[in-house]
Amino acid sequence: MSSNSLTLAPAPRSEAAEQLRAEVREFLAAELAAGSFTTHVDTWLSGVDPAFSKKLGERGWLGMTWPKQYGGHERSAMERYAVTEELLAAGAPVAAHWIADRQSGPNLLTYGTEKQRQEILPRIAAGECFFVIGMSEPDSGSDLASIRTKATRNGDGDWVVNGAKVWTSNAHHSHYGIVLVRTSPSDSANRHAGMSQLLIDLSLPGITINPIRILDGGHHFNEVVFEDVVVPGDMLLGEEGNGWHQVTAELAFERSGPERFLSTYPLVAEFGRRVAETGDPAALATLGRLSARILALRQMSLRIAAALDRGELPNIPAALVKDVGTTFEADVIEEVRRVVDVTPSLDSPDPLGRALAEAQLHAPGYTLRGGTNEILRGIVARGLGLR
Amino acid sequence: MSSNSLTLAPAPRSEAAEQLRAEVREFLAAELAAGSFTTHVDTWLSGVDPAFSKKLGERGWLGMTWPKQYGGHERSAMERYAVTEELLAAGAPVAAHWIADRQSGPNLLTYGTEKQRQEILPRIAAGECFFVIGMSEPDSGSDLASIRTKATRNGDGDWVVNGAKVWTSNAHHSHYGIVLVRTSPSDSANRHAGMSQLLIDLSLPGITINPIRILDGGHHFNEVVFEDVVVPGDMLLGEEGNGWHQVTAELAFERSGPERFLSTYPLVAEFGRRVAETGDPAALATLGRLSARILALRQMSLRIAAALDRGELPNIPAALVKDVGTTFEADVIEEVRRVVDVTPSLDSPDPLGRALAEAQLHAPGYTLRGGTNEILRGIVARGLGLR
Amino acid sequence: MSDQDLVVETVRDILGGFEPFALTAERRWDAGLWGALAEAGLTGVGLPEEAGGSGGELADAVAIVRTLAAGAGAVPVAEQLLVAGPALLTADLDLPSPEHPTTFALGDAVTVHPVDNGDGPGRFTLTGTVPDVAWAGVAQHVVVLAPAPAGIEGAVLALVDASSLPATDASNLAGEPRGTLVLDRVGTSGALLTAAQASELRARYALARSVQLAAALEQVLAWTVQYAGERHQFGRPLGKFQAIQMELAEMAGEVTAVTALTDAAVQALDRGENVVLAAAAAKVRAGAAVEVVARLAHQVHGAIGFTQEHKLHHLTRRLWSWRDEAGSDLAWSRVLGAGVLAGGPDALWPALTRVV
Amino acid sequence: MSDQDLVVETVRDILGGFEPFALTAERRWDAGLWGALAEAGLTGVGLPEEAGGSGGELADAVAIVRTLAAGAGAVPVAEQLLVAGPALLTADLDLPSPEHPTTFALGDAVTVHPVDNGDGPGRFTLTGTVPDVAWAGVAQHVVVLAPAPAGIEGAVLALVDASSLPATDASNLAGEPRGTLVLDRVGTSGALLTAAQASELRARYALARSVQLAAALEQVLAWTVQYAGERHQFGRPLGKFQAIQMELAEMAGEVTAVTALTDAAVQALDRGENVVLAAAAAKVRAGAAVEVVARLAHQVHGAIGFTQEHKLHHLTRRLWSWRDEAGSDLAWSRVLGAGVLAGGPDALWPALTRVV
Repeated sequence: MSSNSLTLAPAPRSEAAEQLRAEVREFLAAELAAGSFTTHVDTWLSGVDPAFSKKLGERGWLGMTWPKQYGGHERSAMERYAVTEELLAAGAPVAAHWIADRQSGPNLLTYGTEKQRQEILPRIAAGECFFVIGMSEPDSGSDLASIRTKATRNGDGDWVVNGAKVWTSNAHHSHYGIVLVRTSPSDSANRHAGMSQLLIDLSLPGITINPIRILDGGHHFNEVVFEDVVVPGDMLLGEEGNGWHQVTAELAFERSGPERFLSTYPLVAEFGRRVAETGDPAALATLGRLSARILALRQMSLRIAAALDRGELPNIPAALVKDVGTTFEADVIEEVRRVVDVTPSLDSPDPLGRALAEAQLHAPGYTLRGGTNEILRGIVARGLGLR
Repeated sequence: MSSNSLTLAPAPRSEAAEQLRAEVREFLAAELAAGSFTTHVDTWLSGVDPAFSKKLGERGWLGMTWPKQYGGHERSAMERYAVTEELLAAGAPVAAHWIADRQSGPNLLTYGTEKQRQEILPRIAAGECFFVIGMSEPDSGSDLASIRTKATRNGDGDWVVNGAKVWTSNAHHSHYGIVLVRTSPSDSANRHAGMSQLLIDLSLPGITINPIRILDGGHHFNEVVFEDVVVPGDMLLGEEGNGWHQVTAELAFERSGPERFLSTYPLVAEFGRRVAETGDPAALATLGRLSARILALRQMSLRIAAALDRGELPNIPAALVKDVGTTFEADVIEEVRRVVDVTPSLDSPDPLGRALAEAQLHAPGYTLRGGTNEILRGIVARGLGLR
Repeated sequence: MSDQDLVVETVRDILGGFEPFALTAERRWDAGLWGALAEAGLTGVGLPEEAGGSGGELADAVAIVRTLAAGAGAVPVAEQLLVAGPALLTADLDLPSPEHPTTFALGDAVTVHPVDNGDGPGRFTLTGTVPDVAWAGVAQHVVVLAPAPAGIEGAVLALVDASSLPATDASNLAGEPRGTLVLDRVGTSGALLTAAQASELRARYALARSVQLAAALEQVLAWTVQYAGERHQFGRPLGKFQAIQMELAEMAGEVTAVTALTDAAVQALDRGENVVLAAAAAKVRAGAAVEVVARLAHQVHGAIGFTQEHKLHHLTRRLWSWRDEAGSDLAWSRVLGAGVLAGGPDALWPALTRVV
Repeated sequence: MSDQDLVVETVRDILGGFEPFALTAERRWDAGLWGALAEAGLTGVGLPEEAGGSGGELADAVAIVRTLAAGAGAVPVAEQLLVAGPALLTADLDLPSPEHPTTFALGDAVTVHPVDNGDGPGRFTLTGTVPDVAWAGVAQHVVVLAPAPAGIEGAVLALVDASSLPATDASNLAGEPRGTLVLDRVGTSGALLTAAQASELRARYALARSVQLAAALEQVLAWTVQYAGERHQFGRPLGKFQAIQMELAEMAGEVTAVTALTDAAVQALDRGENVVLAAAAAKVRAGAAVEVVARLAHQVHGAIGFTQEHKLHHLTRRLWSWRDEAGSDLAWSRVLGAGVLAGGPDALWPALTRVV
């Protein structure tokens, strides 16, 4: 294939990952049986349960790929893949730690100071420290270069931050934010210059966290407002002015994981139960089609995990996983409706009706969060050499 | 609804149309029984049968809406709609006269000289005179303003035409072409200026008709090459330099008819027969979904026929019919395959397999001919006020 | 200005005084809006004056339902004007006062016993549960369509006084009440209907939802077009991006298709034709459009449209619910598929041309 | 350079001497290409030398099949290297010379009678019709998988000498021969297979088509990207239009998904695992991609891509055919759906993680 930038080598088999998978599955079955959680759709956004996160930390299932000196477990990305996938498939409450474990930790590992790493990473790995990402702003939309949150040095060498970030998932349960700020004025010749990342303790004075409720009334997102927030000078993450590059480097982590196609898996699972019960041939075929799509997405995502293990940062294949995967997440709803007569309602006595309702009410988010699919397709087009 | 340019009044019921419909249906049943034609997919492109066209002319089913003085029948567009729809649904061989009856005749009525009207229109209405439209050129694609076929006046006041037109449907069976030519050099400030329409007798010296075979080997399209073709000066159609406007005015005729959603109806009919036989519930549901789409398209198209009867030229709603309709034509294939295990082959002993093969092999054309769907959607966006 | 334009303007004026809000267990409907509509006589439009209604045409009633649907009015007007009222008229039963909301429900699992076998509208007792009752707990009366007593053909239409009956407080995705009514030997007035009449009422119910869907789809398109024209990204309005234009045009195609078909089905109803297949087609086509229109509307609006503060969800959540109410897409697809084949395997086309 | 790269380069060199052409009743395959491949020993790759093959790995055979599929080579290499050859090895039957094409066919309606009940590969007579035989009239031998004789479990794999048998000259949408073989008490060598072995062979056949589909899909994407970069409209390359970029990215997503899954299924086969569900998934996923990729490729290419002179149809017509061969999308979807539920209603996820 001529478009080499999209093509990754197949993922090798990892026996270690499969063994780990079995352990996680056993743990989850026990937790479910004990009633410590109930399965829901899209729990990596909405399933906040710090106690559950702590349990995962105790078992060594957070910070898995990080060096042991920072509380990590020096496992492979393939092994981490197996763990995260099992948690999502079970609809377990993983939202509290998700961003910290997926993205902020790796970010700190790459760009953090030794002090930051030593202080924070072990707490993330223990499931005791949660993060938000501050990127979007009320007026920025998909155009991140247009952000206006500003950080200026004061006389003490500290940063004074003013502005507001939106769509910060679970900021009201989090300890830190990694916030993209403008540290020098915007330059129309290079729109991506002059931005930096700051590591901000969310308990600092001047920070207000306002809920942004989504259409079903759920409170997962927030607006985080910064008013003359004084952030210690050593909380600059990475290089001043290098924020755009650093943000971009995170994307392979952010866009390639199984959470980009398994958000609605609990609906598939309920559908499977229904099909097993009725044996309807059309529904069986639909289950087959959905399964084939999941299986392909798993291989796409696994290839990226394997590439991360090789030290690569395959951003374009990651954009493809998110584009194809999030499209799938919403399609599940239509595929199920096509063959099962079920009324979606959160109050439904039928678990399939409840799962359908949860999936539907969260559906607008799948293809928006982490970069809209239009943006992602532009990135893929660039990867194909078209712009 | 605020986007008024898309909205048309509902079509009134036409008892005359329904009565005519019954007559056409009876005629078609008799012809089918007599073996004068067999049903095929996409016959308005590929079903050339001058004898059949003549029969329609004899029955008054061509040139239906035109004044009687030109051989027309002064029927409504709603009545014409019923006739064309019945012919398409039966998969009858209507390609020979289709363009002349749909588009060139109305074009002549609006822009032709009295002599042209008197000479040509009655022959079209009799099913004895066929037309091609010469618009696209090898390098123009969707960008019609970039055409290069040139007509210059010679000393006698005649036009000398040089250039080539492609995608001229059935030029090898046709008598005339209405050809868009450049009569003054292109002007980058007004790319649509300087074009005119010429009415060209295809038997003139200097005209070569070369087949363009499509992927299944079928010969429906041609390249028509003009080498120093001398066209009498009075064969200018309409106004010199007004070609772009004239071409645009045809679009409501070209894009709104039932041929924009019934090209694959014979496949739907075969599918219906299969469903009636098996009673498979999933296939019944699919037939219901396809039926609902056809029924909506009929109403969209009928509204335009009614608007034409009111003297309007609703180009934007016509673009919508073509966009939604041609998408449907191809979707039929996937919908059928989803519920019936059938192998598409022109040699299939199963009529459903043959219809599927015909529909599939013609599929790329549906959303390309008469303006690609990307172009159409741009037109609709303009209608919505977006550009 | 047509009669309907006048009606629409009146309803819009009233709606202007009542902002749509998120329905909750505490605030299950817009009682104020209902009161204002009732006061203006709009809750009896299309029902004859001699039966206690406000008179007017079907087209007027449809115009009211459309306007309220587009405005996310949380009131049982579609049910009352387009289904329950006409159903009672069909059955020759007395209409409750249009000032108090009456809804309609399919009681397929209800057992009906006749109390009075005399001529005219009789008395029946009803036992069983009626699921998915629109505006349960809000509507004072529920017109229940139930199977006829054992041994009798057809169906029974019964007028249940729901004011003293318990209803579960379940709701649809938009928070509109969709509770279950539990009937335990409840005495009602009622009448026998033929199977054909019963089918027509089911179709009316589906068509009512289609009318609401069509109106809401149009409104969602209009909001999205407006937003795309106003919102700037990367230095220009969203609507200048070709990808967004393609999405809006796709939405427009869906909306136009739904409107054309739904209007035709309403006109067929107005002509007194059997609209079972027309309603089925309208419901199926509208349901298919919901997926495209709601998805693309949210996609174009971006994250802001996904927030509870934004108006968009008042309609998208209704769209997602309504498409599966009054008979799902799937159920009506099967009805339509079977219906167009009823004349035999070679008569599909004639059947299609007869639907509307 | 890996072994497979070398193989690919060799096949490409050979392909370079043979332009793809429209298959007709007169010219049903590319005998010249086959001859050149056979001469280079490439028609026996992946089959052990001691059995008369050329040796090499499954990966080599797959690389050859992929390259020929992307090049629209009209030769029965996928059937011979990936299905018929391995099937004969499974059944412990002798391989015909790889120089003469051998194909594979599902003879579900064939009646098999044993002639010899002794040990080892036996003799059978076959009666019945075998539809959709790939390369019928071209292949000298057809390996037929048929139900075992009455009263015996499993299936029979029979090696039919087709050189003297009549075959109808039906073809698929690409013109590739897909005739029906009529067997009238034809004596063959054959062997009994278990039902599991028979399922594995069906899966191999489906996987062979998936490999071809994956390769052709990749090639169609590459051609389309190239065309969009070169073709100008309205003064700039097509690929600069956002609508075209969206379409190409969608194609890329489909192609990447198919490749990832098909490669994984091939690797599972190479590890000796049961690949029935993996092959089913690969075939279903590839079939779904065909619709998107072929549609958008033609849409981007515009009318020129729809002409017989253009190379695009050599692959799009094959895509449209292959997706329904060796078991349709629908049939394999059902197999996969039933397969992932085989462990019970609560074991879907574990089943999914076991497929590949």
